Amino acid sequence: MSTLTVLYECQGILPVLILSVTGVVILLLDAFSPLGRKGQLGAVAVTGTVCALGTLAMTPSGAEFFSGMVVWDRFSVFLSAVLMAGALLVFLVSFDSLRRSGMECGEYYALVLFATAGMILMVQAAHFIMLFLGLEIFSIAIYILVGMPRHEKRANEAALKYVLLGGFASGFLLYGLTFIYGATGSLSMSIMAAHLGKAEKVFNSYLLFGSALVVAGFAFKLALVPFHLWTPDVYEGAPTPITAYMAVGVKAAVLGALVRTFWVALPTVHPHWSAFFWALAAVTMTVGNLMALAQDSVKRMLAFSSIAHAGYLLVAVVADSKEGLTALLVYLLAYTVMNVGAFGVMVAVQNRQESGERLEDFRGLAGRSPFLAVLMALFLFSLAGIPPTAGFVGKFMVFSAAVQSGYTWLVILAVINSVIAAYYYLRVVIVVYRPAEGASAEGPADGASRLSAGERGALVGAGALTAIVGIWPHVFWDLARQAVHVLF
Amino acid sequence: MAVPVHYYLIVSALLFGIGVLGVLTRRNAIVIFMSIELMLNAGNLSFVAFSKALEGLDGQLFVFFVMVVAAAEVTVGLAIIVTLFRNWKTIFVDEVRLLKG
Amino acid sequence: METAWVIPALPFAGFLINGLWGRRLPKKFVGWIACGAMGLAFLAASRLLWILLQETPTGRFWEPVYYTWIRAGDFQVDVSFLIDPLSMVMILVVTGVGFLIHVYSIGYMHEDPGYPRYFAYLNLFASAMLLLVMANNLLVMFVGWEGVGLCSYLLIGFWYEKQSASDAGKKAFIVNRIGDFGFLLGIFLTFWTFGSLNFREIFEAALVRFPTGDAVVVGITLLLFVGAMGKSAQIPLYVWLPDAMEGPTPVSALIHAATMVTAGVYMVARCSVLYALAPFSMGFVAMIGCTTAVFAASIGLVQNDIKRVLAYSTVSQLGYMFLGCGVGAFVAGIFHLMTHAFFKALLFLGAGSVIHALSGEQDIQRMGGLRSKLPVTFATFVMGSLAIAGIFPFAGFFSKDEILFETLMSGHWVLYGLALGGAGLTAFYMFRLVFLTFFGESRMDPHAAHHVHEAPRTMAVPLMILAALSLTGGWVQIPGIEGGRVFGAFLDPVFHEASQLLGHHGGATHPPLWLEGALMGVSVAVALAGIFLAYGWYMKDPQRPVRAAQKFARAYRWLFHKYYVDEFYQATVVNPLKQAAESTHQWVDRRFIDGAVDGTGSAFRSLSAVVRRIQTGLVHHYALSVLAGACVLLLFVLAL
Amino acid sequence: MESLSFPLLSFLVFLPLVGVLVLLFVDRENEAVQRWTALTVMGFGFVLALFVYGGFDPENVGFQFEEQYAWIPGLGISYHLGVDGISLLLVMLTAFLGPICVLACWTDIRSRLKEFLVCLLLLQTGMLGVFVSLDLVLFYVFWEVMLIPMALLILIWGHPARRVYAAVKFFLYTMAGSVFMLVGILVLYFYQARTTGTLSFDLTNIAEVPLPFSLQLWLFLAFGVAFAIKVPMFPFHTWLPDAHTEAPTVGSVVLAAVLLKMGTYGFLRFNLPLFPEASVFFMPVMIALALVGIIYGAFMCLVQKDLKRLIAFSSVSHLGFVILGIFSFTVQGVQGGVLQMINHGLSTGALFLLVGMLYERRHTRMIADFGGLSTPVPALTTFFMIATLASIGLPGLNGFVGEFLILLGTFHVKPVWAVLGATGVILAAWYMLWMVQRVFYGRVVHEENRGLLDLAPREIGLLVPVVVMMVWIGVAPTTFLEKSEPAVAHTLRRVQESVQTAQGRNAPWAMACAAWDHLTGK
Repeated sequence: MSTLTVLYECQGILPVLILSVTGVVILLLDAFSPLGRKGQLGAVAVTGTVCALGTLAMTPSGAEFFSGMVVWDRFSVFLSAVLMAGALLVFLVSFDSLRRSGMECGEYYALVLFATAGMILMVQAAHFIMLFLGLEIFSIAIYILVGMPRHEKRANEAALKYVLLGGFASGFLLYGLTFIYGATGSLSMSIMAAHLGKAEKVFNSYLLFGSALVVAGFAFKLALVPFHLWTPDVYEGAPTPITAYMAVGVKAAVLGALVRTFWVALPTVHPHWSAFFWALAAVTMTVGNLMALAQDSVKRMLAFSSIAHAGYLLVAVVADSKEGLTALLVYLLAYTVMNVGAFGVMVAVQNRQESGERLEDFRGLAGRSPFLAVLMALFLFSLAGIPPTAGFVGKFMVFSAAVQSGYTWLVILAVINSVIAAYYYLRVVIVVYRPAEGASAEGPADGASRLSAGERGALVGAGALTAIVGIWPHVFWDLARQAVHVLF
Repeated sequence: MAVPVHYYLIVSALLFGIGVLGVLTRRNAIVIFMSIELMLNAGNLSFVAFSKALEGLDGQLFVFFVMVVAAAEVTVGLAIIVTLFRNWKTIFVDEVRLLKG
Repeated sequence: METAWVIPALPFAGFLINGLWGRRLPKKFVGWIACGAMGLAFLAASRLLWILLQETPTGRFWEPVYYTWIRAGDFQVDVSFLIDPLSMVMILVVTGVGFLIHVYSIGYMHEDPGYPRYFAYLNLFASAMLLLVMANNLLVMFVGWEGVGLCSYLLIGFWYEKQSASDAGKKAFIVNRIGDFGFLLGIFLTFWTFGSLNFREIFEAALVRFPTGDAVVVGITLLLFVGAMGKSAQIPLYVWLPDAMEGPTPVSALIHAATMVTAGVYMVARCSVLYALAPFSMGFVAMIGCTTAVFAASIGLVQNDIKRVLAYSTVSQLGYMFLGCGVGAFVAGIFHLMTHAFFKALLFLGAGSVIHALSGEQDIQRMGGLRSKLPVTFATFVMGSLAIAGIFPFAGFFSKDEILFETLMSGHWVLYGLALGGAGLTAFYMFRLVFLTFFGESRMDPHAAHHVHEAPRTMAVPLMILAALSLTGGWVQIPGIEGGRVFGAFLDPVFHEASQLLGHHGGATHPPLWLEGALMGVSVAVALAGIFLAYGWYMKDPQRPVRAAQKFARAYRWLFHKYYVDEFYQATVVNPLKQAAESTHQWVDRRFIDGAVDGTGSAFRSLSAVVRRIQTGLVHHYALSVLAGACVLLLFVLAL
Repeated sequence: MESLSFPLLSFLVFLPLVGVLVLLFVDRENEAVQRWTALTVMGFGFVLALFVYGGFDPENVGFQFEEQYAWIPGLGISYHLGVDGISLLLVMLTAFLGPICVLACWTDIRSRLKEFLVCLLLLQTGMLGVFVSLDLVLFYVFWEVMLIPMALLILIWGHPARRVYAAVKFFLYTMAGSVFMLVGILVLYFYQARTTGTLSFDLTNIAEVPLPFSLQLWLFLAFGVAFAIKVPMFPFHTWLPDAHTEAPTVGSVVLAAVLLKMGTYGFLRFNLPLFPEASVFFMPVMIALALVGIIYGAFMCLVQKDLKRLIAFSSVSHLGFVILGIFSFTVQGVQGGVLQMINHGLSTGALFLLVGMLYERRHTRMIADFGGLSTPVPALTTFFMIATLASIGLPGLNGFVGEFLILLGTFHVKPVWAVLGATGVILAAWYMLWMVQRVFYGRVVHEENRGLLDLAPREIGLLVPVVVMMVWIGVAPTTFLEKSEPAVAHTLRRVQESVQTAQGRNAPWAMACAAWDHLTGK
């Protein structure tokens, strides 16, 4: 292959390339820069991600690259944009928390970049090998990130659990892929689709058996209920910015892959699955919300709330229509923004006080810094799905798609769940706005000034996006619609 | 006379079963890792079997990637187990249960 | 005629001025404004009367319409007045007696700190009463109806420091509200049957559409009568009037004797056509009137508070008015209403000056021998008593006698007998009051006795005027002689349709003269007997009532405690309602509904506590759950 | 319906938001500037509302001052505002009470004044938005937006005792109801999309689509639950006393005067026109609940020890009247209901303002702590007396006109309902006058009451406009009634037509027809 074609091929995976190169550069810089001045590494990471985001502006050709391995269409552009936005916010949020917890090292940024690259690959994958590779790249990167604070017992435990169970689930996924390969004769999605299209029901038992195991693998990564037990422990153990990143990035990537496998690769299979997804969504939402009710640590509560949101996302998948997938994408965007925002506020609180995970640490926050309190309230109300916020728009679109496809009862269950969710989100808001007994209600009003540049950027950015998606959702709705158009 | 495909499949299924049982029963983190490797290799075996049955190279190609991934995963896993041991002084999984509830 | 709105507007202006700036104006000025407003209203009323008299008898009615009050769909009510002989009589009574009582109040309430507030409320009452009387449709009348109810609440509870006063005010308002509840339902029924609330339209439609005794008309009349029972304190709803004596005495005179309580009688008279169409209601009104008359008179016998005796006498006299209307003699009823306004106001004001003189003492057992000390009050009080007892030249004789006569003529033998007995009782308790208060040796405690003083001029003059009216009031309606029925002639056109329906054409055919003379003799004899009996019991042998009380101890106790009606209501209505409210609050609101709400909350909480236990923290369990999930998936796939 | 070049309604709705933005830049210390900005914004809002009132032509039955811009065209959601006879009066009430509320909390709120005013202005936007939005989703957004500031008002500035419980209960109760409405909106939207092919949440389009009877039942219940909780009707009322008692003065004024009206407005705007047959089918149930609400509310008032809880329960009773009026399906009844919404806003608003003033002086709400207040504070007593008389429906004041029309309309349908409803009038007199007696009359028992200072000029200036409005509606109600009459008559005619056409259509319909024949037969 002449260099020209290589260059042409690279155009398909440009963002992945940029991110990886930035990662490598950061590692090199890290090796040479003295201990004190690690700050600019974060800046380099941010610039790298911004450039990658820039490349998305070019209109994707929708062609396949590297002989069918990777496809660069609107769908992958939208999801990559969401992933990179998430990564960007995580970088901004984690500047101060790294300095505070002494993890000031280049590897952190490099690993997050590599993980993001892996996720984008997975979303772009048009071939199951690439899908599996992307999955493993970001999983392994995140295993390390979770275990990054070596001297913390909880982080070690979290990392161990994540590694063991992650590997276990990948085993299932792989085993499932073998059977799908066996049934369809190829691992490339387009060929599979063609094969299934014309072949009559051959090896269908292998096909269904394989798809079942693949669903199990994906369900583990998405933390759907029977497979979700690892999530709270790992989220609680990991450093907060990483928890934010995991909660947001992994979901987007795996859902992208799920949609591709079932809508592009195995079109005939997924109608059978909607009944099961229906049950999975219902159980995930309910258990996620119920577990969150009983938590007294905000971090663990947000972990369970992310499980519940996985349930809402699954409702969009159940809807199994063009509107459903559009709603899925918009919801992913909204969820990314508000979730990272909420975790960002937690990080900001942690930077101010020695601990920011327990509910008690938030008591009287409004007195100490009203700016953080307002943002926290905005993110929590958005997570609860109260209008003019992104959360409401996401939920509204998902529910309307589900009702359109006739799953009214699932929507009613989802709606009741969001009332339960509203309770524990409101509980946090109450604690934030209740003056701490004893402490004077009128604490030193510091406003945004004491927040560091990074934190302020991240939180204001996330807050603005939450409001914008909430008030003018049409722009994002159109983008999502075109993105989904590609799949049908 | 080629060995029919489903013989291999049965062997790989057995391997996979042993791997899963290993993960469920053993208390030592390292042994759990080995069982995970076992499961992955069961996958490899069935891939090769299918690839031969379908005379396609995709399967075998996949095997290489799986091996690479397995290797990467083991290194990271062992690193984590080492750090865990340094703090917890144990690698028995059932003793490591600080995070719960 | 167009400026009829001036009459209610003047007192209302008085209310506004005194209400808003009363405290800042000098006391004298406040008094002048209030009395001036009433006086001017009276002059305007008499001017209106003068214009009315110019008209031919049948054409004597005007209906000035001012503006549309409420319009919703086909329901429309205008604020408009109806000036006809009936309302003219009422306006004159209200403004005339009202003016006298205002003048009297200047003296009576002089030292009271709430002086401007008192006059403001009194003026507001006058304007509300005038609105009631001049209303051209049931709804505007209802506005006046509740307006006077409000003023009676404010005035009864005027001395709001006194717990009993504010209780009495609240009781008056709520009992009135129960009556108004019936009145309101009557209004609804009227509107949905006749499509309008205007008196003339209702009567014309009723005459055309409904045969006598039609169920709907009976319904309407009975419901309206419930309102009248509440307002005019008849049998079931009279309990508030005796307690209303907590208010200042001029208030009792104006509101609870002369004007407000007669609103019910006026309403029945105004709807005479409807009542004529419903003989059953007429009978019911008569029966209620008569029983109330006798019932209240019997209680009046044993009361010791001077104002309570007069209150029960008012209830009894109102019974007579309703009896009059009930037997079809609307003219007699209204005539008795007018004369009763004169002598009952006189009696109350007289009692007021007695109380004023004894600086607050109201119990007649601690009075006596005031004849020499309060000559003017004594003279006027006796004239009032003679009038109410129905002795010949006085107004009471003519009006009560006509009612008795009409009751007999319309064939109600039993009611006539009872009414006659009632008249006797009235004479007895009135003169018991007179003898105990003014005659015999003084039982006053020495401290109050030595500075008893005669009422000042502002109080004495109204007494004298009212005494004169009590004497001459009856002469406008002398039966038997030609042209004697001046008052009857004036009112006949109003009740023309009603009397035609009832068959007898307005007293035109005179029963034989001797019968009328004989009946007059009988009623005077009964009255005189009552007086001598009272003389016998309380003057000649003061110990006799004490002995009688011991002999008929039980009967005395029942009478003295007003047949325990108040306690009965308290036990059967008020307390059970309160108890029901308390229990529903505890059970339904607290435990049942709130319980359910908080219950669901805590149910979710406990459910989450259970679900939480799955999170054991052991990797094995997590791996097991992953495997379990995968197995469920496989089962699902097999099931496909 | 001419659509003005000048978007008057959008200005009216979003003016308070401008106030919020201005407030953000005012620094926290000088509270005077904050108060005056809020007051001017609210005052200007009222002036705008007067423009709307002036320009409103009652004869034209359709929506006026309409504005329609695409919001999410993909899903058929448009930013569609408009006002008609029914919503005009409620918009005026909200705008009228805006400045009064700001004035009322002049000295009352000490801590975090800026956030308080921001919440108040957000609330104002939410409420105005609800009354003028004609797009189902826009209506739902404003409906929920109004939830957060109100919950925060109770939570942060409420009385410390049970404010958290009250705020949470209020928030979850209302959200639980409105969430079912969301499902209802979606089902309605997709049914309409399937039958007519056009995607639109617009009220006017959806109103044209005749719905099958069974679907109407479900949707009536879905919408009905949300509105019944908001009214509040009998079984769903337990959040009201807690929310009212624990809220700060201004909070309870706004809660009572406007927030409760959203439920009844919702019934009138959505349930009646969109689901006519179901509305008639549920008439007996709704009337029964209304009557129970009236009598039950009155009973509860008899035993309350806390002044604010008593007034809160009286609101339950008054709004039971409004529901009675609306579901009598007679022009008089519905007109009475619409007017009673305004009356209740004025009289209960005034009562809460006065109780707030009492609380500012005595820092207690228990009736037992008062007694004989008439001597130390006569002005407050007179105003309280006027407000009480208005609320128990004394003729000549506003309460009577509304209650009379409601009972008149209900009597036409079934006299026994009117009789039961009218008992509410007696009970109202009982518990209100008993309360007035315990608080204002009798001798001054507690020493603290002796030294109370009477109303300040600010407070009088606050109450006079409310009293003037009470007397105006009492004496000349036609000025307001004729504004809403055409719209009410139009809605009822629509209900009647669709009931007529539906009669032949499906079997389970017999009950509803019987109810309707009975109605029109009289």
